[in-house]
Amino acid sequence: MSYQFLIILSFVLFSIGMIGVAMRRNIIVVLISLELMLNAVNVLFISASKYMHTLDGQIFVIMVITIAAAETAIALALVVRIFKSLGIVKIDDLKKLKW
Amino acid sequence: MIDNILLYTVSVFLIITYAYAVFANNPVYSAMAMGISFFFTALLFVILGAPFIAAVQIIIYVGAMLVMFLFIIMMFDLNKSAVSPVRYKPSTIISYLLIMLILLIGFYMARGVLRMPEGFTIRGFGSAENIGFNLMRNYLLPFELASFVLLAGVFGAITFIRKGKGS
Amino acid sequence: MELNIVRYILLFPLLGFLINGIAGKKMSHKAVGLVANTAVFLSFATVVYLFLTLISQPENARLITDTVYTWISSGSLTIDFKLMIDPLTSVMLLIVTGVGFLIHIYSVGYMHEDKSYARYFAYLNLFMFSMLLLVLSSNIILMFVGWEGVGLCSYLLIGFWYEKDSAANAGKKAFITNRVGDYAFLLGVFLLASSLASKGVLTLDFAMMAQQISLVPAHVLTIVGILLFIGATGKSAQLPLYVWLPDAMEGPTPVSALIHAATMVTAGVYMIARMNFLYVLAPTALEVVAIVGGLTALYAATIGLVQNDIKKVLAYSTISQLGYMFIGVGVGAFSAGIFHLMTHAFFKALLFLGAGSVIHALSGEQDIRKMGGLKNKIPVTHAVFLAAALAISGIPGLAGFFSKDSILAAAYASGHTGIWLLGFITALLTAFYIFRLVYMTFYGESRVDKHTAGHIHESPKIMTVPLIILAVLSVLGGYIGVPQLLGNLIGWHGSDIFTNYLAPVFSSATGHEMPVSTESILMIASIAMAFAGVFAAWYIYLKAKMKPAVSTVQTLPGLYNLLLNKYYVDEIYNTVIIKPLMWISEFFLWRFFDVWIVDGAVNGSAYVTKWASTRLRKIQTGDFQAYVLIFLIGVFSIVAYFVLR
Amino acid sequence: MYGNLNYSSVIFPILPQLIIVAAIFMSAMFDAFITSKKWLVGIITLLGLGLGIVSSLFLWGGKIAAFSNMISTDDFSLLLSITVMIAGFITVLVSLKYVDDVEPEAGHFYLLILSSILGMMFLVSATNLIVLVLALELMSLSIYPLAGFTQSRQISLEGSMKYLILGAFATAFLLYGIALVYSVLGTTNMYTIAKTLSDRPDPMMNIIMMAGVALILIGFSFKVALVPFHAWTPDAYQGAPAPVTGFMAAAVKAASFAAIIKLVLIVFNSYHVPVSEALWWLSTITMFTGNIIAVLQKDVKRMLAYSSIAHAGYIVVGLVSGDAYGMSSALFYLISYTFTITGSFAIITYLEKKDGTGNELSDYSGLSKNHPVLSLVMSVFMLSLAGIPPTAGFMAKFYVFSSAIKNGYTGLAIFGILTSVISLYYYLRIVYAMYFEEPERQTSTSVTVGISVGIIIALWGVIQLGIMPSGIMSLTMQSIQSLMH
Amino acid sequence: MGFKENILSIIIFLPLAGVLAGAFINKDNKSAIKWFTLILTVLEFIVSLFLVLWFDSSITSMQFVEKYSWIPVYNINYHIGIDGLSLLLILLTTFLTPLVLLGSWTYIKQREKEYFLWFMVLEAGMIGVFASLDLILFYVFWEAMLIPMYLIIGIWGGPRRIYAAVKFFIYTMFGSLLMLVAIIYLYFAYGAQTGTYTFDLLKLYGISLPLHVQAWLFAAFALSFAIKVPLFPFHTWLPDAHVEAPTGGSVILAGVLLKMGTYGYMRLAMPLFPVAANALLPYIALLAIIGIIYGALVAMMQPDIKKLVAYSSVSHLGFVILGLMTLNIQGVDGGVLQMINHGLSTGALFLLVGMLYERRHTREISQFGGIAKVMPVFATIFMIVTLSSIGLPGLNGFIGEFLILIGSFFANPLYAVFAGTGVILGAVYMLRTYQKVFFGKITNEANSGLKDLNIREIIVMAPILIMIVWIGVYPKPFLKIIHNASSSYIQYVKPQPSQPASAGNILQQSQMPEREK
Repeated sequence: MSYQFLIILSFVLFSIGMIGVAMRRNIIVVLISLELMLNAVNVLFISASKYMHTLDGQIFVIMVITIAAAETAIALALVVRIFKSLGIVKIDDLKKLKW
Repeated sequence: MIDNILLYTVSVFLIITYAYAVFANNPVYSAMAMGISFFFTALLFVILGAPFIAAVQIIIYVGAMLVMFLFIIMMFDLNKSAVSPVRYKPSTIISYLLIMLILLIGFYMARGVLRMPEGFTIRGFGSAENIGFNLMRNYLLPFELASFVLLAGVFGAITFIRKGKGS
Repeated sequence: MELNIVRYILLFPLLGFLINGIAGKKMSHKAVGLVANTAVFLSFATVVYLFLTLISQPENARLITDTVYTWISSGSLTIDFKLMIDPLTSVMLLIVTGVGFLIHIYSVGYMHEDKSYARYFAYLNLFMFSMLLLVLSSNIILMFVGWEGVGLCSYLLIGFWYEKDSAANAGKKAFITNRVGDYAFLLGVFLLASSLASKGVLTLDFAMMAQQISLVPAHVLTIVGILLFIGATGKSAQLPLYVWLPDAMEGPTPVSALIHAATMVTAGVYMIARMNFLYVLAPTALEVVAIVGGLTALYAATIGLVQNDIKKVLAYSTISQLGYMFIGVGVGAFSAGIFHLMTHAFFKALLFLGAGSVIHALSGEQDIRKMGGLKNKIPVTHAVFLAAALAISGIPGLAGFFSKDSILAAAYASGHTGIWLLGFITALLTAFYIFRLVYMTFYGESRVDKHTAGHIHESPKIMTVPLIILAVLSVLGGYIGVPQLLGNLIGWHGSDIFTNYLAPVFSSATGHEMPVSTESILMIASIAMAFAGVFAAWYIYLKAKMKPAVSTVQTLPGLYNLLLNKYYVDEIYNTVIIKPLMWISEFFLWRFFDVWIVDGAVNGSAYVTKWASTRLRKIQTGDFQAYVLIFLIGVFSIVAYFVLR
Repeated sequence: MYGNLNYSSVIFPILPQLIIVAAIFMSAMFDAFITSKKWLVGIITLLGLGLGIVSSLFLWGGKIAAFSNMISTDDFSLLLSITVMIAGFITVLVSLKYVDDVEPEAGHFYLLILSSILGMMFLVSATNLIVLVLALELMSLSIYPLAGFTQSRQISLEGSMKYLILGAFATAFLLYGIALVYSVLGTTNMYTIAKTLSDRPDPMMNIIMMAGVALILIGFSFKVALVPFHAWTPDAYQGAPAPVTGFMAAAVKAASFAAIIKLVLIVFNSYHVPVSEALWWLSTITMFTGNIIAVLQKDVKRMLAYSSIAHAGYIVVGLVSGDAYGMSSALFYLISYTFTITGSFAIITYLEKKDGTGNELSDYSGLSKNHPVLSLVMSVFMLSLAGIPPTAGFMAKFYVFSSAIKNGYTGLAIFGILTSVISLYYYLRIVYAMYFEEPERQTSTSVTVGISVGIIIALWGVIQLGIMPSGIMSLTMQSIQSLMH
Repeated sequence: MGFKENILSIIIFLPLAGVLAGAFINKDNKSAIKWFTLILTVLEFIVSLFLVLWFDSSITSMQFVEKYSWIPVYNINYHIGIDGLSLLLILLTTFLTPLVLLGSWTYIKQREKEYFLWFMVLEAGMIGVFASLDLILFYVFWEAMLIPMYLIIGIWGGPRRIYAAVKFFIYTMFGSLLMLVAIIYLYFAYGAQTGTYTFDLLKLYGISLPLHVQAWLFAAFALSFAIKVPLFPFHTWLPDAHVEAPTGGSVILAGVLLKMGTYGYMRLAMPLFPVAANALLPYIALLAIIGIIYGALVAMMQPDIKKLVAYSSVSHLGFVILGLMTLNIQGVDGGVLQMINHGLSTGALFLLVGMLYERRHTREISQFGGIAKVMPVFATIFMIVTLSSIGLPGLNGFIGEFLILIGSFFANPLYAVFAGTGVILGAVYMLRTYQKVFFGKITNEANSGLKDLNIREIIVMAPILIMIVWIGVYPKPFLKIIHNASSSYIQYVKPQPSQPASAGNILQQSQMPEREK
């Protein structure tokens, strides 16, 4: 197995997540895509730590997971709030603020 | 050898699940796909010699987040409301193209990587003990900070969930 | 010799001006008149005193100076407020203060029912002040102060009855026309100053300049001379800047007498006489002066032939007489010029005042076609007017004869035959138009309309006395300058007192001699001319009841109208200069250039900014995907920049 | 085995942070027990912040690395901690009444403020990328809810949502960048990274490395809202409650810029050529876009959002020049901007109505009739933003542009000057709305103590920095020095 | 710290202190505010007279110098001091301000308190500009002073006041910001050259830079000042500002603010970059001459009196700049003196126009006619001021114009030839206006009832008239004060006599010795 492959892999994954964020309308799916992006980052960290023989990567992954968790918590809460008070689930329906 | 085969298969599945998660029409499916992709990621971690992280991955992501997502989706059955998942309008097209470009650059980058160190696993490198030990010593501060991040998350969630006088 | 009392000549009129100007409204007419006249009289007295002290000096030391203070001092340029009296000055002083005083007295009567009486006398005193400053000043800039000061006063006095638009316009015209002249004058001064400065001496003082003038190259002097003379044409109403003087008759008649006949308009002549040291070194410039003078003399005389407004006739006659003076100085006979200046001051002032008296008698009528037969109704006026008329038309024995003759003689002697011819013809015309005036005004049957005819009355003493005095002067004034030729007849050597008196001032000027025979022939010729003119006038306007005149008009109306409309010069100036200038200023410079270019550039940039803003803010569509797109563009470009550089 | 931690060496360096932590717990408890009158919680917060400021002053002058080089407490970190704490202080003062009006029983507002400040303080003192990221997230995750705090308003939620998702997106990029860097160098300690990079004979132009640097730069450019990563700013600023907007504009910017300064000056010093070139472009685009779009804004908060974008551009001008001088100028700019913007938003808070309206320019017309003093102060802030002497804004611009000119970026300076002429227009727009136009509405309510105290502090800062900037200038210089060795 | 040592600072900060004190006066107690400000400004004027008392016109260096460290990081100092030029301009400021306040006594109907206080702020700012010898200090005052003017135009101005105010502010700011860049550049250039970094004007005079650099820096300064002056193509803000501003505003604007531009040329732009200055000098002179003629011609056709006076300012300021460009003692003296003259006569004109406006509430020339009948005193004063502004000998205008013209003739005869026409045109437009307004019969009924000037207005005008006559009759003391300033200016700017000797040069050397003494 080669380092390059892993990097490319993580990159592909990251890009797929990116596409999701760029193109999905459903807020939930956008959030999912964000999670996927972070996960891609994790992949890179782990493989790097394997090849660099330093533990920072793995620790970093823990932190990233934590962050992801917290983020998702807030995001989902906000989604709920928006759905309840505005009935909006498509992100591009939020167009009150412009120019 | 086994490792390699395993790695490649895992990565293939990973990509597939990712793609499905992103492009599935129904949010529920996307969520499920995400969960599966997390499983594969965990597997990958194990291969890459980070068993503890793999465990954490399963516990937190699948155990917490996936459930959370599904819960939300089910609760407000958002899946109904997602009519046309992808919008084909100029901006989207352009972003497609852009992303493709970025991908190209990515491969270019990867090709450009020179003199890569050979990977090998030290025993117990990614073991719970080792990591735990380090968390308590060198990484004490990040560890504590992480707790505060979660705290902030809690505050944030409260902010939005509680009955504001607006609703 | 340094005498501090010289400044009092200026001080008294100034005080008079201030008193009447500030407190005049509160004071009674009597008081006002008293203040003004005393002021002028006091300065007249001072002048006389100084004149006596001056002539008590030996010939070559006849100079009184009085340095009051340093006025401007910038770098090496220092201009003192310094007054000086030399023979030339003293003559001018006597004329100005003397005639001025008489006219002041006359005005007391003439203006007595005018409501802004105080203002009138304030202005008059201010004029005296400025004129005296002009004459007394020992450097050209101080002279310029007086020069502009009299211009201001003439502006104020012409527009004295400012409620008449014509008056206001005339005043403005006078001031602006003079400004044009002054512009050239100043340029001349600058050129002189800088060319002296480049020789290392920066001075504008007459005496100093007279010493250093030889340093300056001749061609420069010529230009300077011409520029200064243009200034003179403005002030002394010569071609082409004479246009303001006829209109100036809008002012009260005494003003016309004082300013536009006796004193101010002669400033140009005085200036050239004062600068003689320069002009003798610039013969070309003198040439120009003489030619312009000659042309003006003839030109104005021709117009004078047909005018019907009594004051207009006199105005044109003034212009033409000034032309004579310029001929005089132009041919280098400065003293002759000044001599004519003096005599002219007497008889022209007299003519104007007389005209004033006539107008006064006819309660404001100025058109000579509505006069006639006034001889017996206002005898005194008639008498003095006649005297003046004889004097101006150069009848032997009267002032005008001597001065005019000496000018013509000098012109011929200096070889300017053409100019002599101009003057010669003008003499005829002068005699003609002035007697046309006399006959149409005083003789023949009355054409006065009835209701004015009722109360025609002789002017009061206060007006007639000055007239008489002036009459005496214009009759006898000439005898201080009897040509040597005539002096020899009675064996009176140095008969030409005037010239000898002025000789030290004009030392640089070179007189021309000519055989006695020629001179006497010329003299007889001009006498003949004068009589011819008088006779022609008598025949046409009295004997033949102007039938010939009428028939001439009918035969060549074009010429008549041309003359009547003063060769349409005003109209030409108007259409060629004034109108286009206004049009350009308003429609090109202001409404187009200023609004669209200068202002447009600034406002335009503001509009561009706003436009850019409206366009650019459109990228902020509230759409989330668009934001992501922008973000990704940024990511792509920066990563690409880093990676591919 | 875990016993031999030297506590003093643990507690001392993070004393201010610890005080804030304590404050968080205290106010959390108060919040739990007090049902109404939440402003009492605010008082606790103020106390905590005050103590924090004092303690950081007490720590001034040293340079202590702690937690196995996870953070280092030096003048740089302390100066910025004080700055953000002052910003927080003013914000809390301003929102005392506001919160009770708009969202009663919402005491955790103060908790969020505090936790975000905690995040910022760690952000400015972090010497390890892990800490950096965590602190950044702590800050952001507390700001997102604040931005959407007034849930009664749709725009508030919307702004918050956009901010959150884009923020997370940016974070992903940042993390990926860090991961790339890590994957090449194998360490996350800043100084180690700097050392390894500078030890290379050739400044290593490895493509992955470059991409990593670029992505990290992008991650932070998003936080400080440089064009084209600014898209969230107007929406979030307009949607957020007024005090929070001020806080975002002041503190978040300051902290994130501190991080950028650290990265540019220390970590990626070997890359300063490409970095400063990139920053050159970013700053020009940012100054231009921000000012141009702001010209036509009618909503004051949105206008100031764009203006804050533009100001980010001006600060970057300081970074472009890349030397200590430029960095300290950027710092000075940050400090002066903090005072100015918090002050302005204090006034905006006062004028904002409960339903979130009252931010239109028309609401400001004729203000000087009813509130002469208030409008005078507002004009002072506006002039300071426009950079007119004798205000802090002028000195800041002067400092920044002089640094640019010193390093030969005269063109950039001239461009900045020209854009600031444009900016003059819309700042004056507010001034003449207040002075030249006739009042449309009567704001009879009197200014509360909290707001007035906040305004006074801000005003003091603006005038002080405008007239006697020398002290702060030397402080910034000193702190940059302390960062460099 | 003593009165004499710190007199300049006292003069600068006295009004500000007054503002602080005045801020506590109740804004409804109008008379108290008016009297307070009036007395304070008069006091200010009296204090400034001490400057004249203690001013030593025999020494070339700056006087009343005060220097305290201000921003040591940059070596920026609170460094103030004056020479003859500054002295006269400061006096002009302190002289006009009380008159303006008295002049606006009853004209300001709303928000009196702010108005009168802002004027004192303005005064302080202007004096600061004229006194400061440190570039940054100068710049700070230079811009700080814009704000009060902006407000004065914007709050108490006419119908299009906002447009005018914004235009005034932004346009001026545009120029001065470029100047700021130049200042900073200069700072570093000097530092790189000599090793000492300083904004000290007197030190910076010594700097020698390559021509192209000088040209750019000079351009920046020149542009900024050209906008302020305003020089020909940059005058667009002036008519708007003048027309819209309240009377007091216009007076100060014309009287003092415009002088800051000319002052800038004389104190900063020219001496700092002599080489570039000499290279570009003919073009500036050209602009000045165009301005003279253009301003006069455009003024001639204006229907609005204020606008007319505004354009006439363009013309007059052209004279001033031309004088400064002659680089010989006469021209420069004239230029400086003309600054004062213009301040007096145009200031007076604006005051008078204001008085007329207060009575008729219109400035359309066509609305008037025959005023002289009902308002004789007013007409007289107006006439005197008019004459002074068209440069009639015996009044102040002449001295300045004469010196400028003769100086420019020495420098280059063509200058004088073209500029001289301005003298004619000046007479044309002023007299036309005067005639239309005052002469003729009263056609418009509204004019028949006009009241003549009341005692307050006469008191306002009297000092100005006295000055007008004084300078006209006995300008020597003023020229004496100016002399050293202008000669040292020439020394800085003039290329040392290597190039062919012109008349100017000789004047220069011929009066060198008297500068030594």
